[in-house]
Amino acid sequence: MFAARAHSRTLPFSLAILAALALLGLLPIDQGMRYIVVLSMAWGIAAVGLDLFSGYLGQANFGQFAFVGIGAYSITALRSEANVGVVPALLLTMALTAVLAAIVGAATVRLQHFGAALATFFFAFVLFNVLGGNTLDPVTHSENGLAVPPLSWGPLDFSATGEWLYWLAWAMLLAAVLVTSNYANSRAGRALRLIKRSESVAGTLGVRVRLAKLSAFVFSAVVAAAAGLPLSLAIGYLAPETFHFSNSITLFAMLVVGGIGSIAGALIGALIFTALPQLMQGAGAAEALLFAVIFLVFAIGLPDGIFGLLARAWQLAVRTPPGSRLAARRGSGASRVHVASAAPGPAPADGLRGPGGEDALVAEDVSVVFGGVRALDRVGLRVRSASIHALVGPNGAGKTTFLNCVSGLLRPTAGRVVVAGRDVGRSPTHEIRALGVSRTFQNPSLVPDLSVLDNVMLGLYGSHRWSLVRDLAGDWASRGRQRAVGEQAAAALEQVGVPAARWDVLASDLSLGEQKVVDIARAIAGGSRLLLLDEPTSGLGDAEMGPLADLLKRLRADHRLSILVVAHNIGFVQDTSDTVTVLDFGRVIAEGEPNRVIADPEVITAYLGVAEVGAEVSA
Amino acid sequence: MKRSFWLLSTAVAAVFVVAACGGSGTATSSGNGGATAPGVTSDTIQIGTTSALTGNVSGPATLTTNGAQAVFDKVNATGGIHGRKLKVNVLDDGYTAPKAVANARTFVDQPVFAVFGGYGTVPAQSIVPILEQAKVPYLFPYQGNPYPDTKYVFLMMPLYRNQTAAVIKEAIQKYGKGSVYALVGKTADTPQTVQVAQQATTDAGGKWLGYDEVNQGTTDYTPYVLRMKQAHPDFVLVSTTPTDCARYVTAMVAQGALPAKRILGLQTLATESFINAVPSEASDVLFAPGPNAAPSNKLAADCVATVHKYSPNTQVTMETLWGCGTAQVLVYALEKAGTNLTRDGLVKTLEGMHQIDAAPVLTPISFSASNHVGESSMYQFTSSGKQLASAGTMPIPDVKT
Amino acid sequence: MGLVGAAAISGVAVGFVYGMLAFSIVLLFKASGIPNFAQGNIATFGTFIVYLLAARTGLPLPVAIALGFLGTAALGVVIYLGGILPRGEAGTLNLAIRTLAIYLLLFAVMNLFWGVGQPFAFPRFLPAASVPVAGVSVSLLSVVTVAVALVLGGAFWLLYNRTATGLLLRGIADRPEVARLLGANTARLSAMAWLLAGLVAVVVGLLTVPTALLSSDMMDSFFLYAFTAALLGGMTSLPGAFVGGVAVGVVSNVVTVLRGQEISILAIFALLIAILLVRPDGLFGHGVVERL
Amino acid sequence: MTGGLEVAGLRAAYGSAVVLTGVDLSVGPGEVVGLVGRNGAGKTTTLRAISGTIPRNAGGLSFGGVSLPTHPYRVARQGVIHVPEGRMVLRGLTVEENLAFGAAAVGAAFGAAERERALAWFPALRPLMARRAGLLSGGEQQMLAIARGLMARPRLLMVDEMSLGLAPRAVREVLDAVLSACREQGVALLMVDQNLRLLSAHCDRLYVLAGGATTRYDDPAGRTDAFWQSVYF
Repeated sequence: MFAARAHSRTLPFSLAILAALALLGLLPIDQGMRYIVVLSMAWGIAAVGLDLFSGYLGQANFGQFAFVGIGAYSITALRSEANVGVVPALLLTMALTAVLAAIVGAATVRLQHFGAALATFFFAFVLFNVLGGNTLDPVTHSENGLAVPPLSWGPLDFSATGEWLYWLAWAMLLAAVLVTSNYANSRAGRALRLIKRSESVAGTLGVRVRLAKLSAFVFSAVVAAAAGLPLSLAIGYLAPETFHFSNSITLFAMLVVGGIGSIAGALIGALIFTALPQLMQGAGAAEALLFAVIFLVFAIGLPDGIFGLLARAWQLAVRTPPGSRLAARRGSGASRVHVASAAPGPAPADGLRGPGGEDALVAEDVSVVFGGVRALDRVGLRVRSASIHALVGPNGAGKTTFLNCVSGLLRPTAGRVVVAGRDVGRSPTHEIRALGVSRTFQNPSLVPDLSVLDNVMLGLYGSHRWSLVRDLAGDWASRGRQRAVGEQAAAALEQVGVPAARWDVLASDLSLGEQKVVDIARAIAGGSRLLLLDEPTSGLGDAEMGPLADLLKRLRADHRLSILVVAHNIGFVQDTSDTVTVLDFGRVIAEGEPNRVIADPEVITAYLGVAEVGAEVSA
Repeated sequence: MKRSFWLLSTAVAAVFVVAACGGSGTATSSGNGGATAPGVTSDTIQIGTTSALTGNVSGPATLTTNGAQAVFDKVNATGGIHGRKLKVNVLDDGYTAPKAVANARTFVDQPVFAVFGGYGTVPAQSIVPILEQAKVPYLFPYQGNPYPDTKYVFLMMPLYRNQTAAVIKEAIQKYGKGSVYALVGKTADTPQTVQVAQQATTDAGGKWLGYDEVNQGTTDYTPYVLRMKQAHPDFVLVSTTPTDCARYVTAMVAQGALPAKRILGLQTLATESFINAVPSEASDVLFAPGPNAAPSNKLAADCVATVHKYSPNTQVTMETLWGCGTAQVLVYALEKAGTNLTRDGLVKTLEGMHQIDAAPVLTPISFSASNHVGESSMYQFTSSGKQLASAGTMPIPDVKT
Repeated sequence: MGLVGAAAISGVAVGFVYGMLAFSIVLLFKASGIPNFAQGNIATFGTFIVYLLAARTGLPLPVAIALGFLGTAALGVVIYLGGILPRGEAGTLNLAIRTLAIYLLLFAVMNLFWGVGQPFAFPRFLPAASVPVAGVSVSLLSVVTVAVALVLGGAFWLLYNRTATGLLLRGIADRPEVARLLGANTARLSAMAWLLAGLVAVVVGLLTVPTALLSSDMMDSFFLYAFTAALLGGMTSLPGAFVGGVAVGVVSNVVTVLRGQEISILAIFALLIAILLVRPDGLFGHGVVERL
Repeated sequence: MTGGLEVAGLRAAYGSAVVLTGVDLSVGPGEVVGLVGRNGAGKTTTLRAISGTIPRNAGGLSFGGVSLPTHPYRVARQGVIHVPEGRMVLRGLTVEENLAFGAAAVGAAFGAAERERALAWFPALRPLMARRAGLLSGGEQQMLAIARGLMARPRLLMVDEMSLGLAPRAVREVLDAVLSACREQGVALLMVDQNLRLLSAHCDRLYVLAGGATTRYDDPAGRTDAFWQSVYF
């Protein structure tokens, strides 16, 4: 994934730039200058769209300008050949692009590592050839190029010479920035950043990873296609060379230099690097060299780009406490979420709570075989409701493998895993999550550039009916839903005892102990019946282990939560768990009360190892 | 914290605006001093040229621009035109539409009296509407696409489709009847070119074998050569960019698939860069029309001397002479248009030219209200031992399609 | 010998050019785990060096070619030391993006300094004869290309399988941190890999320029076909690169003859997507090094 | 004790979390020393700090009287070879190529003699020489990793979690092979492992890591299980 950190809440900065562009539009600048700024704004629309896919989702796309080409040609062909009005042409084009992007995207999002980069790069090469080829000749007139009919609507002349085109481009750029910002800062946007951090964690929190990736790809493609309208009107004539595949590299470079993952950065990059070459007007090659050098320097030394520099400088200038970065609280931050009196226990996920006696988890003869190695060998285990059950054993005994089976990350080769009366052995992760089974991870993959509250809200990803359209409409549309989720997240943070002052802090600024606690809050947010903890104590000093033990006991006592904790520290197990299962080489070698089990010689041997093979063991 | 944040944003906005104004300041240079026409002052005539100084056609484009500049320097050195010096603002468009359009807009704003020269179809096609609307004369770009209903656009070389018909008729007359196969690049009016070629072949009693269309930047031309070889043509017509023509012909030699009689081409093949790029077996069977005489031809002597004197490190090739010739025509027209120079006056002067030898290196030039293509005949080119030779001329009648 | 057969044979010939460029891409990937998007332009740059020495300064061609090798090898090392090594732990995607920047940089340099007068005809070093092979007259250049490819492939196979350096080069891409723990100087080895890739690039450039004519964007479409070939071969298998190259060459030429070039490009694109979906490790590779 | 590994006051951290607050340990030439401690106490971090894989915040480290460089490959060339946790075999290479890699990395020879010596220590590897290392079982990979380490002519071999995922019998085999190989080559051995009893039976000295610091126990064999249980749990 692309290493650079994404930024939240950068809309004020983008709006400032748009305000500047508006001011510039009012000034009596001449036609040449006006044309340059319109061109820059068109590139800005494409760059902002791409930033969602490459900045927030962290996926490479070296062929994005092909969609601008598709947009420009399709709108112009519809208007000139089929003399369709401009608005229907734009909408039809965006629909067409969405379908095409869905097809190409379906393949691209499945590709690993740089497969996506290469596939999109080749797609742009293919499009360049198709535009110049003869299959689409009747539409694109291939090399002859396609003249763009001038656009006017009543008295407003949107053609290249009129000044209204400037405002059309500005309005579309404003729309693109708003919609993309909403997407990036919405629940769907946060899910993208979680996928960028770790796809498996996203899966366990109920995110349909491939669908999320595809919707981001289609969204950025549609925005790019929309950029085709102002671009085609400005240039007035479309030729395949205008959409040469190297433009896609230039577009991606603008993102890297402007500041990827911040929307405002993409805007800065696009505006500077479209206007600069035109203004320099010198020999084209010299300015191309300068651009390439700047791109390389930023890719190596400043992956956060110009926006990153500005953000850091701003942070130094104002010396805000290191915790709350530029992410000025704007909407759904802590201040807005008034903490209702802490609802007793994690709000029950619509009554999934089992009656007292029934078991939260029953595992019967669960076996897992990895290429000849029996990681789990007929493991049986029972977690009574509202109890803490520890799963212990030496390294490599199969503890995490068992957790993966219960949480759906791994499908057991044999045996049954029963949760709330249902065998979930075969169910996908988000279905198991919906049953109220939540888990944490050995290293708590929180999204580093999201605040604590935003991270915990991600835990509620699967629990509410959400739609992408409402996300795009922005906070006001999903205000009600946003506040409800905010409150549930706050309630979870309350329970695990994270002070409200820390809710705005970026996850990257938390200590390891704090991260583990937030990870638990994320797991239990939105109601959880069975909490699976994967070595919560690993990496913690003794000082931090005490409070964690108290937290688990409090969750069990006050909120009747059933917990299965994988742990190493025998002391921690004795202190917290009601019952223990000891695993060694994938087999259960002991079960029952912690103190009794720990005294069992076979357990000691498993832990302390054996001096001589088969030697008689002295107590 | 929030209030001061907005402070930063507006500060950045202000900086951006100032920078932009500064930028725009330079773009609008001095307007026209109270002279007779935009771009003309008491002692200067401002001309604009947008040409592909970078990109994959930068070679020929730069040579045409330098050739013309030599003529303008000579005119300025010998007193200018009616006492006015010719100032040329040359901007690079890298053979891409967006840059060409930007340059055209700059010329309209500057303003320039007229736009002269330039290389290639794409830039020309993209700026004709802008210049026509701004009533700025656009004179003699190096390309053969028709712009029928334009008042301010004047072309020099005969249109591609007319060249195609003429070269086939002339070749069959000169080398005897035979079959014709064509390779056509996706240039401007590809469909017409093919139709015209087919018609010309049958009219001259030849046999039309078919054609292939190819995109620019093809890596390997062997498949196309194999298709052509199967047809065993006497003549092969090649009509695409110089680079792709050279690659196709080189592949023909490699596959031993040279045509029985001649390789025919348009003006792009009658250039040194093409002759040097292909094996001599191929260049020796070349037959193509050229808009201007070869450097070795005595008609080119005046231009060769001008270029050597005023642009010494510019190599004298077909493209250089084209630049020189078209510049001489411009100078001739400006002088004839008299002292109170207006754009419409220049148009009227040009349209009044009939069979004028304004530039010895070109063929006689005539324009009229209905015909804005200067040349109606071209030089016949063959090559032997990598030396271009122009022997006689051939008429290029207008083909009605 | 039908048209399709002739196209197939010519496809094999050009396939070996794609194969060698793919080979240099795989060579770098095996040693440093980076997909080098600038490999095509490095080949063009090397060819420019030879052209300028031979055509402009009049050096005899063999001397110019030798200096060309030297220059491109040095270019490869400079690119590694200047562009890849600093903050080298930034992840394969960031490194891939840097190679894109280097692609643009080399392209701009070539245009700025040697842009005027392109495309240049490269001085002829092979007679333009051709050898009839099953009815198709294959150019001497293609025969030489195949020969050079086989010799080069053999030499590198020996280097990789019979020498300690070769073994080190193959090993460091899988787990560089383990290689360091055993005493391997991974920086020096990666620099060597970039040097070798530069040498192979010049060979590819010299074998392409006679037909493709020397211009800044000479290798653009070659590069994309070569990358597809490398992936078809599995990105980690040296012989696989050649097999992939020939496959891409044959498919593209045959489809071009039958349906025209546009459809052939679409066919190769479909082939690429199919490989990446069905067998991300390509045909010959094993676990593609996951360093993202 | 010159000639061996001297570590004094070693501090190391991951980001803001300080793991080692002050580790002192020494391994004389030819000695066998064990480093034990609860899971997460920082055993692996200690080896990583010594081999230079992670930066050392503070502390003096020397081997054979010469201070240890910071680059891992220079530490290796000074004779300190670290067989990392999780074995880390080079999956793309065959077993024989992994062994050859160990020698080539430090520029040592790998001929028939070295090959036979490796197979003498680990006979189980003999039938697997041509197999791709990624396909070996856990135990086989562990043997290969150690054999590969020995091919690099170490003067001190540091082995991290040798018994991880190995059946008790396999642990014995591997440990016996390592001990005899080291004794035969005069190589000192520093072992990090869970298998407390095994280590106390074979190590000259044990260091227990807790709270980021080490406590030294000179006579490990004499200690009772109850003692270790109290220290360990």
